[in-house]
Amino acid sequence: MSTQNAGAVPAVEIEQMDKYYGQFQSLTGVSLTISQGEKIVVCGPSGSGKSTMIRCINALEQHEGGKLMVLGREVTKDRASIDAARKATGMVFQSFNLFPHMTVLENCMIAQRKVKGTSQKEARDLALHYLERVRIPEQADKYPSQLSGGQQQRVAIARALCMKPAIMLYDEPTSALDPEMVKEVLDTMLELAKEGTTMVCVTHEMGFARSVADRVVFMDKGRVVETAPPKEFFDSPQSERAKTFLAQMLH
Amino acid sequence: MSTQNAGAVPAVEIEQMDKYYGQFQSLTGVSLTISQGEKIVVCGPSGSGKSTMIRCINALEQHEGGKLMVLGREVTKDRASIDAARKATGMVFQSFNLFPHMTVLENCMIAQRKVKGTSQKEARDLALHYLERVRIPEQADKYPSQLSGGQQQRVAIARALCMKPAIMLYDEPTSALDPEMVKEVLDTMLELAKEGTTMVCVTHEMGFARSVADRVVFMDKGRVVETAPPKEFFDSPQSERAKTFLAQMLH
Amino acid sequence: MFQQFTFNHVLFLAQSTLVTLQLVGIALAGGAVGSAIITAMLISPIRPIRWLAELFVFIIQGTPIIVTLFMAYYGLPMMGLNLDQTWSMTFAFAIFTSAFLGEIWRSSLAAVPKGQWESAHALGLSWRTTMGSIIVPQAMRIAIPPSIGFLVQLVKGTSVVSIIGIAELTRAAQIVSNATFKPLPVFLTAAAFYFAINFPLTMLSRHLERRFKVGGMVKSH
Amino acid sequence: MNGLEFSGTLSRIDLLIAGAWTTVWISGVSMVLGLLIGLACAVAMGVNRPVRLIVLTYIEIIRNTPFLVQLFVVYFGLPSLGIRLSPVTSAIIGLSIYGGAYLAEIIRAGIDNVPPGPIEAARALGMRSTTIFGSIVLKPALASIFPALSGQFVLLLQSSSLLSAISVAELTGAGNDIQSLTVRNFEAFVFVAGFYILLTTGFRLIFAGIARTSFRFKYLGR
Amino acid sequence: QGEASSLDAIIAKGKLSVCTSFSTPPYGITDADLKPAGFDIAVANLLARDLAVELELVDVASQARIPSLNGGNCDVLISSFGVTAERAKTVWYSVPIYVDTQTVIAPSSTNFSSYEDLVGKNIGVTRGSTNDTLLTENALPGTNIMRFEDAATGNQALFSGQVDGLVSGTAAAFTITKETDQFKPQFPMRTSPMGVGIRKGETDLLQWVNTEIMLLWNSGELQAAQQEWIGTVNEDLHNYWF
Ligand SMILES: Nc1ncnc2c1ncn2[C@@H]1O[C@H](COP(=O)(O)OP(=O)(O)OP(=O)(O)O)[C@@H](O)[C@H]1O
Ligand SMILES: Nc1ncnc2c1ncn2[C@@H]1O[C@H](COP(=O)(O)OP(=O)(O)OP(=O)(O)O)[C@@H](O)[C@H]1O
Ligand SMILES: [Mg+2]
Ligand SMILES: [Mg+2]
Repeated sequence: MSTQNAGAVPAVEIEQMDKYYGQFQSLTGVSLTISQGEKIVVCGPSGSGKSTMIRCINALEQHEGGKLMVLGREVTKDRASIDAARKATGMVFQSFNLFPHMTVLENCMIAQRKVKGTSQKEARDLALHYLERVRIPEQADKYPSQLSGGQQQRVAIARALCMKPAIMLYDEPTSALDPEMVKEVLDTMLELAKEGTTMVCVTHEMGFARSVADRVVFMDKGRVVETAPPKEFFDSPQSERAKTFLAQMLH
Repeated sequence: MSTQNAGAVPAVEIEQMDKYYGQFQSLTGVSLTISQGEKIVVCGPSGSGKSTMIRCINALEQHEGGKLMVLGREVTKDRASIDAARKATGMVFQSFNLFPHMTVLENCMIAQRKVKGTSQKEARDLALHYLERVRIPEQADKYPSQLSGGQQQRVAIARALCMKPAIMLYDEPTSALDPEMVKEVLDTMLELAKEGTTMVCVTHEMGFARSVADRVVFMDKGRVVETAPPKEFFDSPQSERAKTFLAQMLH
Repeated sequence: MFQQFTFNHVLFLAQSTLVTLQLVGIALAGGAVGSAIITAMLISPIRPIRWLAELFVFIIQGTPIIVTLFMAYYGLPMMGLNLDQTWSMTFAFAIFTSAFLGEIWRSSLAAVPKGQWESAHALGLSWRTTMGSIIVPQAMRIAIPPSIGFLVQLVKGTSVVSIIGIAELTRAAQIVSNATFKPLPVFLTAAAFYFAINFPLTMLSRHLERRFKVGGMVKSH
Repeated sequence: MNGLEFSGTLSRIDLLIAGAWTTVWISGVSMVLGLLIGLACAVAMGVNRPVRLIVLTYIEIIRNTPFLVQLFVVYFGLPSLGIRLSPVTSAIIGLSIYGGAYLAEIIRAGIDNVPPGPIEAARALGMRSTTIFGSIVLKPALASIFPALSGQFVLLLQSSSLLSAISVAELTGAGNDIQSLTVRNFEAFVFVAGFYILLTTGFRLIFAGIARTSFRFKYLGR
Repeated sequence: QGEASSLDAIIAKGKLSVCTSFSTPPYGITDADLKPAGFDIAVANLLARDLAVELELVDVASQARIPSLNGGNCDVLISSFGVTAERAKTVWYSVPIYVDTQTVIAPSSTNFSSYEDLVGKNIGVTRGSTNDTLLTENALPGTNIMRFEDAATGNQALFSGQVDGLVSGTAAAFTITKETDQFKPQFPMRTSPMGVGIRKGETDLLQWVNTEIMLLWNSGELQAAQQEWIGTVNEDLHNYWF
């Protein structure tokens, strides 16, 4: 079922993936292989397909052409393959998407309980463990609306971590935050990144990309235009599009 | 009625101004004098009172203590003084606030017609003139919802300009825009700034502040903490609060 | 036994449908004036006036229409107003309409974003211009779907006057049912007539609601 | 009939209280049943087109015809099909079916209004659609429509005033009894109106209380 | 209730306005052509004829009768209007035009011979009618009194089997029993005179109506109307006159 390379299976393998929204082609022939433990930062102009790609990896969207493999298992329309992809990945959204009617703790427990059938106590312990990891154990009994944006995003990260995914996907996790909160979330992510989980992060925080990423993937108009280590990408981008994009990013 | 200095009257003179929302004191002893033609950038953390100050200048809010003079005339609860302040100032909001049921042209004409009693033709000509100045004359007959955010904000600027205010007030005019639209609005403002109208702009676009502002006003907790030319402010902020704020802004 | 439920009876029901429509028309005419006044009172800057209107809305919305009806019916003559049956009904419905539409219109005005007021003020527009050129035109679009929705309620609401014997549709159905002793077909026919009036209104209101919600208010030009 | 004369009505206040109680319990039971019908319909609307069409037909027929006529159909019409129900049973069935149609629409709107974000997050966490509906969608949906629900309940309470037409001794019927006993019509109905306003206000308060305890998350904003 | 004679006013405007009911057989119903008909309407016609004015009929429900009259919606009330002491405080009555015998009408298969037989049964009445008062006062505990808004609704309840019996005048019972043998009157409960309702203080109108009733009796037209619509004639009607 999987085209396994010698040694470790790649975390994600994308081959010539296409994705349409109705008539509109949102991804065109995207290919990208992400090794386990690798940290990828995805950037590119608005509408270039960054979110679409990351959502395909999580099987929130179904791709139409090409091939997508997560941890060596192909993601198809098949329910089991979708479940497997979701189990392997944790997703953190730009707008947090916490469950508003549950406390922070319940947010972190619900999927463990309902998907994995973990016992109440175990789920609770694990949730508290990860809340500590994102440094907000004291907020456990609050509701999301009582937290700052930065805190909410950290809960979202903890919630994803509780499912112990092999791959963490972040879709612009800091862009909905006020400047002062961005830092606390980036710090959290940086710390997690050090530990070796695979990470794919859509972000325009160039400082973060420089200090964390193994590779930067630059997308435009549904294609991967450039893939390079951050230093190379920022200092000498190859494509014209990346050059103008970077020029604008830094005003 | 006005404490006129020798030479030109200051555009705005604020002395020990206080403002309360119910129990909450939103401005405390704010003093600031803005000369005619000066460009001021106001920055500071969220909730520091930036919007409140600018709204007081426009008489959208009434201050409770101290003194506020616009073009040498004191702004009080008196209807006439409020009208005078509004006539002297043009306001551009973060969220555009265009009139959705009117075309771009009508948006720019309504106040001229109803407040100044300008003739249809003259109002139209002036509106088109300013729409050209913000480089969207071709959008004149569209409705706001048919425009991009950046275009909408430029219409809002043109609408304010049509009243030929002596002072333009901007409240985070780019923060509701996506990155690529920010640039077009900032460029427009920059061009206008060159012409000598007085400008007070709340913004966190530090590049803009550096290249345009005569002075940067830094606020915190309802007070003006620091006022300095941009170079001085960015390179060697005096107050601790400004230092940490800037550190965070630039990660 | 008894009379058959004939086409004649159906015609009679159709005629009574006209009476129902007449009731609705008159109630609406009276109610429109009343609602305008109540709306104005509800947004008045003078508190006692606002309170008065709020109290009115509170009482009328808190009381079943049939009770309002009885109160008008029994109470008006006591106040020396000798209206005939139809007019006292109209009066009750005008009151009912004023309270509901007044509240719908008030909330439509309130639904216009605050930013619209602010930018109008910032441009120096007077209260009247702001209201007339900026707020009301936007509020009207918001108000149309719920107003039509209310109209449906009103059409149905008129059925309660059958209880005091005005020969509108429901009363007519009772009369026919009593002459023929065939309640089921008679009431189903009456229901069909109501449905024929209301269904197009409901569809229209839904259509408008969807259009104003999804398309934003402006694209519809 | 000059001057107001409340003593006759006052001395029969127990009739009004009994009527009010009937109004309250019948409305209460019907509201619960109506909620179940509404919920079932709201869910059914999402199933497929034919089911959706059936549910919409039910909703439109009920919403576009007067409750009184529906009530007559149930009470006087059904016996000709061999189904004979007591006034109270007819009342509860009629009210539930009537309320259910409105509640279906409201609940559907509530479900549709749940922001897609949390649902996506739940999917990303691997939850199945039934779990998502039960654990993620339902509560916020109910919370967001709670004002509409409480408004609908008040309307249901008011619609119950027509039940006296089929001899249910509810509040309006009690008012009618009193007015025919005392021949002081206006006075009797001043009291009836007062009772309704009391009931309405009381229910609104109770609903607000339920909302505050069950949907605490909604009231904790920063 | 002005000083001016209401009788003169009626004659002056050339129209007699009568509150009645179109859904209370046999007093007021609609015929096959949907025209108002019935005993009350026949009497109304006679009054208008002898006043030489046009007749206007206003359909009012049972419980709305007194308010309609006192509210000025009509000049007189002819609507199976039973005489009670309570009502007589608010309106004036003419001399009776018919004396009904109240009874329980029930399916022919049943046999009610006293109030005791009604215990445990659903018995319908028109809310606020004299039937209502009668049953409320005499029913034994355990009788389930069901009050409907008007005769129409009550009849429907009887016909759809929603009640076991309906308190009604023999007159009303006659309308039903002449059409079908499914129902029959059970035991007589009380006699109940019915009059024409007139607003208090309108002496001249009352006087005229009383006189007219006497004349109609004398000419036999009242009896004819009774015979036509109610199927019996009240031979002893004048015993109730005052
Ligand atoms: N549900 C959808 N239906 C139709 N088109 C869509 C949908 N989602 C995304 N698109 C389109 O697909 C393209 C790629 O969208 P995507 O959200 O992946 O871009 P992005 O790179 O994440 O942009 P951004 O930086 O603005 O988030 C865009 O042109 C967008 O308009
Ligand atoms: N209408 C209001 N009622 C009560 N408090 C208010 C109101 N408007 C503003 N405030 C409070 O006044 C303080 C200053 O608000 P202001 O909007 O001026 O801040 P700001 O500096 O513009 O912040 P931001 O950068 O978030 O726009 C804040 O604490 C705010 O909560
Ligand atoms: Mg995106
Ligand atoms: Mg602000």
